Amino acid sequence: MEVLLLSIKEQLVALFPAVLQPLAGHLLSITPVLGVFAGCFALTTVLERKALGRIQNRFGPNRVGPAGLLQPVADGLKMIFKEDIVPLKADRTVHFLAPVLLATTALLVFSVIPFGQAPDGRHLVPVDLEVGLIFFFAVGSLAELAVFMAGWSSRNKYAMLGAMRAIAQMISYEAPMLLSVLTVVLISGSLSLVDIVGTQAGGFWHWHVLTPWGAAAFLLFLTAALAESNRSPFDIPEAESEIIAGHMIEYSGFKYALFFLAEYLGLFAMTSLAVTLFLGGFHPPIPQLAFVPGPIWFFGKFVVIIAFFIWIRGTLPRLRMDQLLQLAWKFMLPMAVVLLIVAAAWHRISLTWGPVFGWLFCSPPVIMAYLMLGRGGAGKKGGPRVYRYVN
Amino acid sequence: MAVEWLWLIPALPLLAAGVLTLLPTTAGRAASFVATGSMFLSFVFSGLAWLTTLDQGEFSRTTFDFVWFKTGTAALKIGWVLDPLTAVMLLTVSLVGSLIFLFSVGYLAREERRVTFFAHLSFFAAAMLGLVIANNLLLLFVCWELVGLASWLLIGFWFRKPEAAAAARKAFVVTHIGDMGFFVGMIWLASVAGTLQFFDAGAGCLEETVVHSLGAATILGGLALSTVITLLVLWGAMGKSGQVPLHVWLPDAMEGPTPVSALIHAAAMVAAGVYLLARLFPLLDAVPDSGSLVAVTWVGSLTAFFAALVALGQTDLKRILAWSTISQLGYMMLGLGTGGPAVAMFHLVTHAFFKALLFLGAGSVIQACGHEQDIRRLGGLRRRMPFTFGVYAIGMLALAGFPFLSGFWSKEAIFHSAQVWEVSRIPFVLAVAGALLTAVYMTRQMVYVFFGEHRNSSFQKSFSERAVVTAVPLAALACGAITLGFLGTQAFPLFQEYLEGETAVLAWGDLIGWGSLGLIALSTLLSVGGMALAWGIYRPSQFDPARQQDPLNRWFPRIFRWLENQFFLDEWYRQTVVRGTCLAGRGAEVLDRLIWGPVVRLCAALVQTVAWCSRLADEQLVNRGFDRVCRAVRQGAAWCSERQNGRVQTYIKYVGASLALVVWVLILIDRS
Amino acid sequence: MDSLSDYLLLSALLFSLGLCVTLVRRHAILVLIGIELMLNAANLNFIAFWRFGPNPEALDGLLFVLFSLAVAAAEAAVGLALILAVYRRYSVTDVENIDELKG
Amino acid sequence: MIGSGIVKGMAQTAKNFAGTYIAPRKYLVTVEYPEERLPAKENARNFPFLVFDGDDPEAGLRCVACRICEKECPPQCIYIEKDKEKKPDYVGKMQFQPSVFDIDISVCMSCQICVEVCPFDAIRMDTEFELSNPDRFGGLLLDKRRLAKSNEYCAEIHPEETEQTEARRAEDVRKAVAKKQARQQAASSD
Amino acid sequence: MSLTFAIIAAIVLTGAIGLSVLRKTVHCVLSLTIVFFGLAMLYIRLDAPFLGFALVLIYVSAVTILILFTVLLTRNREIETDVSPYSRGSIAGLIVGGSVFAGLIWMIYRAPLSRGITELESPASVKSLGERLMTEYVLPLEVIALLLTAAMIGAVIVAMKDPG
Repeated sequence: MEVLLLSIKEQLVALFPAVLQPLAGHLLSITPVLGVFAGCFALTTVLERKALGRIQNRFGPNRVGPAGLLQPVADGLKMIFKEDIVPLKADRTVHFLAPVLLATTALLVFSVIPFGQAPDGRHLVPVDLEVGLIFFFAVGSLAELAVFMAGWSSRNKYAMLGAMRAIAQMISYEAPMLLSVLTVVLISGSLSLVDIVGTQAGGFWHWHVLTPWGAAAFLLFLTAALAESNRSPFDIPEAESEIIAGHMIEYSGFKYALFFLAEYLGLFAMTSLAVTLFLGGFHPPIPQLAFVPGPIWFFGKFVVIIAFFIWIRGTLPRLRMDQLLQLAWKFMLPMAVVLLIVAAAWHRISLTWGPVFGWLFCSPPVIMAYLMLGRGGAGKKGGPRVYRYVN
Repeated sequence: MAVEWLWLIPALPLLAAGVLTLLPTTAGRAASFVATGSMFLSFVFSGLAWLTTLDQGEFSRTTFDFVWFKTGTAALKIGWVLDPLTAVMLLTVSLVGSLIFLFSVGYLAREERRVTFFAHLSFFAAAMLGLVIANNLLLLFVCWELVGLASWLLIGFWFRKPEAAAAARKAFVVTHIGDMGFFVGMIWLASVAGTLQFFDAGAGCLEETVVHSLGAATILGGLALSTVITLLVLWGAMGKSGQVPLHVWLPDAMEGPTPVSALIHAAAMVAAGVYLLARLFPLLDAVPDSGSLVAVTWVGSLTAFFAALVALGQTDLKRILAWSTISQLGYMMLGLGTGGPAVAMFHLVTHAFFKALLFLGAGSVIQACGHEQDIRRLGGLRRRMPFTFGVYAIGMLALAGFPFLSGFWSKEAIFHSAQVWEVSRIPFVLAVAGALLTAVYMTRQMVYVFFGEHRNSSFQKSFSERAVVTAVPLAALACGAITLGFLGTQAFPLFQEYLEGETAVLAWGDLIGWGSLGLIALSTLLSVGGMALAWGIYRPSQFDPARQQDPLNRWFPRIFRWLENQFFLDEWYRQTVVRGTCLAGRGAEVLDRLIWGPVVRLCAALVQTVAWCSRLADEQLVNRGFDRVCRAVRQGAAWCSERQNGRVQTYIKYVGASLALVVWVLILIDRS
Repeated sequence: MDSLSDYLLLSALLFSLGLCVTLVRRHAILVLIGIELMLNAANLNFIAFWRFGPNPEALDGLLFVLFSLAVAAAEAAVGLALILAVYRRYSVTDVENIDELKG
Repeated sequence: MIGSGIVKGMAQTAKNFAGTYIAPRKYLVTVEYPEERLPAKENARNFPFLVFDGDDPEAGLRCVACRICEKECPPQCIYIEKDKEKKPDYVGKMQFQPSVFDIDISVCMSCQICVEVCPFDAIRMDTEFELSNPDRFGGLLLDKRRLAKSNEYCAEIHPEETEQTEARRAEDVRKAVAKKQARQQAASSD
Repeated sequence: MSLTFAIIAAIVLTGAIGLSVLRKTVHCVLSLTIVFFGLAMLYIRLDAPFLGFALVLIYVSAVTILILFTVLLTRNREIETDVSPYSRGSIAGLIVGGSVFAGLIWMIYRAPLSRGITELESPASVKSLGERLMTEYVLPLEVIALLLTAAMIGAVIVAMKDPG
């Protein structure tokens, strides 16, 4: 399938005059990515609501279209037609720019993720950057700025508070995420995602997740990803009960939809990165299944993780702000550092004596660290809430 | 005793003086013991020092110098010298001094201020001994001045008597006129010779090189430098030894107690002048028959003759002896000028003994006769004081030059050298006349005092003539007067050789040689003839002092009046020198009032005007100008401090501006 | 292609703009931002010279700028902390009024 | 252990999720409202309605315009005007009847006080909640006619309560009749 | 002077000028981000992609947020609309800036710089960068680490509300 896609692209590019060809080339490679992920967005919104319903012993949306599958269309239409209210005192330009910036960053992030590889070695990736990962995080971290702009420009105390909380959360989770990703970089030796996926070729036993440090890093990365995209247990900014919709409070209509879109795209970006880094990207679990095209595998794993996220969202209650930060700085960061060390050790050991010994030597420190930090960290403090004044 | 320990000799009496000044006036007996003991101890040490000079054989001179103080590079060295001359002087001064101390213990037994007396006396002895041992003209001069001070203290001991105080002051002033000459000479010598050390390993001022250089240098018309310096020193010596122009203080110095007169006028102070010249003899002799030796001789002979004449006319017991001292000193100067230091020193030593004897004898006579000093009211003491008469007679005969006594030999030596002196014959003639007159006035005095009837009303037998403490010194001095003469006879000139450093050899031939035999005959003729002449004139049967005037007065009244009043020298001095200085003083005062006063006031006025102008200038120009500058600086500073206005941006502006400037400057430099 | 002088021109412009901002703006933080701008202009200069320099393989310029970035970040952090402290103390962020160290 | 709570929670939600598909009846609890409805609860109450016996709302109206409910109503949303003529009530006693009986259901807070104080069981709480209508003012002011509802409807929505009231009313009628009879006997007797 | 360079230069300059002109502080800070984006693009054009994205990562995400936080924390009581955004003596500042600029321009055009671009076979590969960083520049790396920690602690202490 990759070959098919690539050849289509070439033919289309050939249509354009020479001058525009590079531009056309890029555009052509971007459009499928956008289309697919926009579609995903629509699908996931409804699937998520249905899944949550099911988790809470109730139906999800099932009114619009068969089993509610047309719900996103409804939402979209609603969003488009809703009145776009801009507060009087709001800072118009910044107010307008915030969602735009957020959406663009969310989309930009997909440009470095490899979806597939044609047999002749050409990769199905919009831009094969040599420093792909740095690009990913650089652009990813723009979200904070956008959130701030949103929060600040709407001149609303709740918005401001929500923005501050969101930023604090995103910043404090960026560090552990970067470090966990670093372990993968340490092993694969390169920042380009294509290379990272390359190192995980072959069977699923090559995948990074199937290493002691890899598993732990994968879990860390997932929790950080959740926090980064302000979802599920970490969705304090949008905590309806506390500060209504956080920084998105003064947005309505299409801008709010954009925020929504950006949030989901951020989530997709994180999951796709998780897939490429830990689950072997577009590689089939066993080489024999190679006939199935790469993107299929990619999106398979992608869906699994999304389902996992939704599952998480359904079960876990929202964390308090201090618990949230505590978890980040006291548990995940040290854990990530330990993983880094373990990964280095693994790299040394597995090269010389093979994976078995690697597991033997590397897993105990990870578990030990987990237990140690667990006890000291959120575990104990995360206990029943102690009220200082009311007893 | 080595030369290093020489300083002990003067130090002991000085120590005694110090201790005595601290003692309470009641501790009289203890004071006398301390003083006499320290004197005898220094006499013992002098003996030891004299022994060291003997056993070193050939002419021995050892010096010990040390740096007194250092002024920058020049270091002032002083020290002491031990050579035959020093040894002789030490012996005579300390022996005669200790005998006089012993005598004064008895003599002043009832004096209530004995402690201070003995303190002054030991102080005088210390100064004198210090002077003798000095190897440096400066140290000598210092001791010389101390001796002058001590003499002032001692002469003026009974300061309540106005005459004594006046006499002390007179002595001090006159000796200091002499000292001025000595001082100028010393400084001149120091500036020329570069050092005041006598013997300093070849560089001393009495050593060959320096003496020769001084002799060679001539100033103002051919006079040798050494001659000029020695003339000045001579002037100092004349002051101290009481030679003619500066002798007026000596007769008046008799106001002090007799032991003082004895010590000062017999043994010590007067001898200092002769010792000084003897010490500086190499300088005097730097140029063959130099003017200074001629001057010394003339001064000596004139003084000898003149003093002898005046002594004839004196009626005071101690004044006669004073004038005889002056004449004998004249003889010493004559001996020094013609025969060199050995002759003078021999006479000095013998004179010290018999003159001390005479003075002490006179002292006991005065005390016995209730402090009566006028010979006309004394008399007939021969039987009343037989011991004193006997001793006094020995002294008189030695002084008069009775054959084979010490005075005869020393005088004969002087006549011999005077006769030989080729410059002129007159000094020899004066010396002979003097000797005759000496014999005459001494017998006159003997007759007045000891022969004839007793004219003294207050004679007290109670004075125990035989008190040991007074009799022993007299006896000792008497044997000294007799025996010392044989030290330096023509035949066996032990004393002279010892001084020159050769070994004495017994040569009877010299004694009976044609020249000397004549002299001996001459001197015996003079002394015996003089005595006979005087006996003839003054014999009691012929002349009764109580009723008749002095025979000389009767025969030559005008001449006798001149003699009695010492040729009116005092009055003449008073008219000329004293009046002159008063006149000069008043003139200076007038001059000062009329000329200097206005000049000073004029200067003051001038200075005031200048000050006024400078204040004006200061006020207008400097202050105002300076204030303006200050204000400008302050304003500038204020402007600068304003620049630091705390605002960050202005600072960055300055940085930026300077950056731009630097860039442009670099560009411009690059272009050129 | 664009030549070295274009980059230098741009960095010079940026630098002087940064300087103007620091000198002109009243708000303390904007002064700090002006400084950041100047710093980055210098970095741009470095990279330009590194790229057009004799041997780009040596990567010296690049590393240098990397380090200067780190330092600049640290400096910005401390600067902002200071401004915050000043604000807490004098409740003023206007550079004109922060002139306690007056001459 | 930090993760144990999460795992248990996840397991629970997974069970629910699966359960809804495997045994929807046990797990699925949603009542799809417009299509399915839950039977209204017996003593649910919304807004009051007037009860009338028989089939003629005007005649059978139990309300005798005694205005107790008007006075007692906390938000004062009941407005009654008494009618001149009288009509016999269920025991035959001649009672007034309201000419006007308006309830402003936008004001009514459905506290059921009027039902409790009504001596004649003339007013009951309705369970009808789909009352949305476009007219904010007139639409929500229900007059006597729209308020009146038959006793059968009342029995339908409040079965036990109506049963008791009917029993009590029957008892009253019986006693009234008995009393009438006694009075007649007395009248007849004396 | 290619087109893209002109565009990027334009972006950077608009950002910079916005920085100096805009009244609201937050707007200035945002224009600063624009400048940084432009710079990042320039770095990428100069074959230093790692640096470009590092710049974005460090500046846009971290420093700008920091600045924004500080701006918010120091919003002084009265709304700062009435006071002119320019400090006194700003004309002098402009003059100084202008003269510095003139000096630099003069320097650039006179200096013999016109060297062409030297071909670089591969953009600064991160691997080689890593190697050099770890071998030759390890000391500066350590020092920078120390400096950053010190600065961080310092900043925290300075800005901390005293617990009293």
